[in-house]
Amino acid sequence: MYTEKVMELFMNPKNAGRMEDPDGVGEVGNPRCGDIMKIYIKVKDERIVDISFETFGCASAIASSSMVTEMVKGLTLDEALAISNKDVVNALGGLPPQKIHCSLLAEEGIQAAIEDYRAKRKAGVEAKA
Amino acid sequence: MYTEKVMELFMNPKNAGRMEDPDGVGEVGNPRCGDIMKIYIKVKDERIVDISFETFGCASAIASSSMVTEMVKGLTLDEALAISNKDVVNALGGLPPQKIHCSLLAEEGIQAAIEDYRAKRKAGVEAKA
Amino acid sequence: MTERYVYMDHSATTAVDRSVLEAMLPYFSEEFGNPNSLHIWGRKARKAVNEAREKVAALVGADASEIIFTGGGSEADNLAIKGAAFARRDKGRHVITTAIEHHAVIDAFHWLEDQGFEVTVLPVDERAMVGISDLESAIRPDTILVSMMYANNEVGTFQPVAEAARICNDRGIIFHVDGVQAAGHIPFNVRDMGIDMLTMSAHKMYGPKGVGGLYIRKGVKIQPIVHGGGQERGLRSGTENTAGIVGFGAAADLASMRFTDGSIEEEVRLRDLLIDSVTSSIEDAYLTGHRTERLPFHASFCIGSLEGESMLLRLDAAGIGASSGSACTSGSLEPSYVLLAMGITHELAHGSLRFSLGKDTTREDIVYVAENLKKIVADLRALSPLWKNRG
Amino acid sequence: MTERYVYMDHSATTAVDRSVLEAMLPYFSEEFGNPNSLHIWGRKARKAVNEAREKVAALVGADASEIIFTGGGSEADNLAIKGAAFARRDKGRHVITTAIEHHAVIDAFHWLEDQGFEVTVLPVDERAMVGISDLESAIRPDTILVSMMYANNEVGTFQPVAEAARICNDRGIIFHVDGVQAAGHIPFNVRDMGIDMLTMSAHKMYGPKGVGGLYIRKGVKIQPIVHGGGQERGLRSGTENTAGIVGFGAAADLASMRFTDGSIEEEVRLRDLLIDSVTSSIEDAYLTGHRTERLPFHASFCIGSLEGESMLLRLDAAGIGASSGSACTSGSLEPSYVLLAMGITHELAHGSLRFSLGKDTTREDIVYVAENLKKIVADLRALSPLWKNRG
Ligand SMILES: Cc1ncc(COP(=O)(O)O)c(C=O)c1O
Ligand SMILES: Cc1ncc(COP(=O)(O)O)c(C=O)c1O
Repeated sequence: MYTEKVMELFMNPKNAGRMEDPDGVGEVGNPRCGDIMKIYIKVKDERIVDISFETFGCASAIASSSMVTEMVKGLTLDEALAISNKDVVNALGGLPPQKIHCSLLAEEGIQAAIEDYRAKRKAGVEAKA
Repeated sequence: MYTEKVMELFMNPKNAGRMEDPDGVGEVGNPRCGDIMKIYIKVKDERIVDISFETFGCASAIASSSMVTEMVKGLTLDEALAISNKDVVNALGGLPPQKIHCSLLAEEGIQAAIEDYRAKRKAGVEAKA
Repeated sequence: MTERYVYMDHSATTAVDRSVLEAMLPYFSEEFGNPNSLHIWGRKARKAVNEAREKVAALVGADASEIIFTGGGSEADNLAIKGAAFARRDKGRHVITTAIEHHAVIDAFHWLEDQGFEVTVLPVDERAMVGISDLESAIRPDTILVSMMYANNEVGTFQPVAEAARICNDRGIIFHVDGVQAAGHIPFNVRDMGIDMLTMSAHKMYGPKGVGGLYIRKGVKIQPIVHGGGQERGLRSGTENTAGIVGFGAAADLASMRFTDGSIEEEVRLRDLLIDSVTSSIEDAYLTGHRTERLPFHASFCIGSLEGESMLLRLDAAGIGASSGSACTSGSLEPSYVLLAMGITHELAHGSLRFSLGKDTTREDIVYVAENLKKIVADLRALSPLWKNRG
Repeated sequence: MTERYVYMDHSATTAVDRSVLEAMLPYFSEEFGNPNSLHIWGRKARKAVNEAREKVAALVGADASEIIFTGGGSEADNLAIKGAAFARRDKGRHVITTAIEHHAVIDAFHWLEDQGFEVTVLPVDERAMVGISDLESAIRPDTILVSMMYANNEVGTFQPVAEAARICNDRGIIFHVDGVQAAGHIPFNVRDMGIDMLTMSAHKMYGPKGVGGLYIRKGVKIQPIVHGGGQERGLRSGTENTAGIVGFGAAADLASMRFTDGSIEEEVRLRDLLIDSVTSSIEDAYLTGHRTERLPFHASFCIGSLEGESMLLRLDAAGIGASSGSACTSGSLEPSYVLLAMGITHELAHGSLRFSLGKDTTREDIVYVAENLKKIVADLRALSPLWKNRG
């Protein structure tokens, strides 16, 4: 059912766990639906320098989280925003049709974290101003 | 499906075959229904001294024919007429429900042969008179 | 008791081939998982079912996604016919079949009649073949389904399935074929022929009993008759009979092999030897069904002045397994409706006999059967009041 | 990869017992006859089917003439429900079932709804038990059929079947029981309990897949869903799955033996050990279903802050086969309707896990599962944004 890559990342997820003092946090999904993805980022010079995730969900949700965090680590925020769920699916070697929504969560999780970071920064700049 | 007795008589029927110059012949059944029984008797002093049958039909029809001819051989005509299909079934150790009609044919075959004999004798007596 | 055992009733059922049984064996006690389970036991079972589906599909030129497994040929017939009729009942309520279908088809149509469908039953000629012009004239604007068997189980005759398919395809009518006797015994391709649904049964082709297959052409919609867990694309719910399905796959493989190694041609030679022996050496013995357009393994007869069951039981005593459409074997008073539909008289129809050869049938078997039959017929005719040439 | 394999998914399916397979083996390639054939091959097969019928009947206290073999449990459920409803539709069109039935039952009722029947679905309490008073108040003068499972497949709870039967018996309502999980695992007597129809499935009791049984009390009339040759008293046409049926018979024998040799009691001990280990050693882990009124081999849980599929796959990697009612295992977004019907929240229901023990499960297996589960839960909770006690 799952590709080897999905299983590998599910069994040994990269960038897993909570982050202390993140610059941005994105949380997407809904416990009612059985999927929550929380992405933590640290940003320096508009670039994601550190990232981690916490995920409540199935194997493909965990693997997608792991994959997307690896993919965007080191990218600029704009580059990271350009990563689509399709890119995640491809990097995973494919997902079963009914699991595509997990990759969508991954895409949305990154977006939410970046938005959070930008909102905070804006608020910070405004506060300083 | 069939008792041993039925199979034994079917494989080795007694009193089988046409009889030359019978005193009475009874034919019952219908080729359309797949069953014809023809009973030949020789009668002496109101007693069945010889009997044979020809049967077109299934194993139980053949076994019933064989059985009924053995049962009535040596009986008086009235005794033979008293043999019922139940007696034949019992002597065979039973018949499957859908085969009971074969034993009925056997009973009717004997009756028809005796009737034929009596009709002929009556005609003979009348002709002589 | 008997010197020899010769099974010649392969139209009734076949022995599971050793290679088929070998393929099945691991799936009972070792790889026993439920194909719907996520864990390794389940995944192995799912893989086995998928592979079997590929093989069955390949046998008839279908795609694996077009094959549904059922609990037998009868169930597949019922599913195809009731399922397609119900799925299309808004389009029309007229359905067509033939006078010589298997009971699984006929009775499914009777049931449709009870549910408000109108059924036309096509007649057959004296060799059990449906006339294409009869089909054409039976079709109405509200006809939604035609079901016609590939080859008849009692008399072996092939139907003009390809022509019938073309006619149905042209008119947008779903065309179902009961291929239980033909599949695995002669090569054909459902796609080339334009068949919309095809019924198969594993136990008629050296596979296990209790597993059937239904080919449903992509795009054809049917309703299930067994609802539930959604297995088999929702068309046949229930935990898959993994071992049985694997056996069906192996049987399909075996059948495919037999199409190319000369087996079928040899079967035809033996069949013809039996037909010729019986009709030439036994007076008043007639082949039933078509002489050439018939199943390669199938030889059926009517023997004058005799009743089928009595011949069967004598053959059985000689170690020979055969069958008959006689009334006495069915428990009814009417002999085979197939033979009557062909215009054979009741009297003669009572004397029907079917020998169906198998992949292991030998020339010696044929000789043994023909000789024994000859003797048995003579013995029984000596008892028959209908037999003319006595004494 | 893993040090050990522990299959704990016997509610999904069981391995065919070696003694069962031994009993089946002759009926594939040697005694392969069609039970409907007159000859010796057929008669031997018929005898085998009859003997198996006796054994299955004996398992539940029925008469052999009251047992029908089908192509599985789902088919038997469909046959019972649709068959009884259609046979009695002149008497009324109201039918009753419960919120936690297997899909084979639920979907058969949905189909009846499409055919113009009115369906009442009884609720269950937080331990998945139906209230007898709810049944009583749901019954109407036009109620013709009630279907209630003996024990639930997801949470193991027994239903008050005997009381429900009495209520239905008193009112002349046909009472069907889906006994697929219970039959062969706990002793009971259909006649004493007043059950009118009982569904069984061989593969849930160490028999083969693809064979089901339906007990139909003498006098209860139902319509077939598979029409045809008239096998199984006309209620399930199709060549009998001889080997499968023989296997079912052998499995029934085995089950009967296990009722008296202390096996069931040991199963209960191991089940309770697992329940106690999991609920005591893992925080926020809850037993689902009834604590005592449950299948002897069945332990089901909800694990807070986690999702079922992820636990299943980790367990699988540790060689442990289990199952879950999680949405992700069913391909839908909704978690198990059974758990939701019990009032469990969506969030918690996503974390469901089922361990179903088997006759060969050992104390070591239980310990292995409990230890691995504990570790897996901790690992996954470290990833879970819902888990509170982190760091
Ligand atoms: C309660 C219940 N009913 C019915 C079924 C269906 O049985 P089968 O898989 O044999 O079709 C199952 C198992 O899948 C079950 O657990
Ligand atoms: C032409 C035909 N259709 C359908 C069937 C039914 O198949 P099964 O016995 O697998 O139910 C048979 C054989 O019995 C058959 O010969």
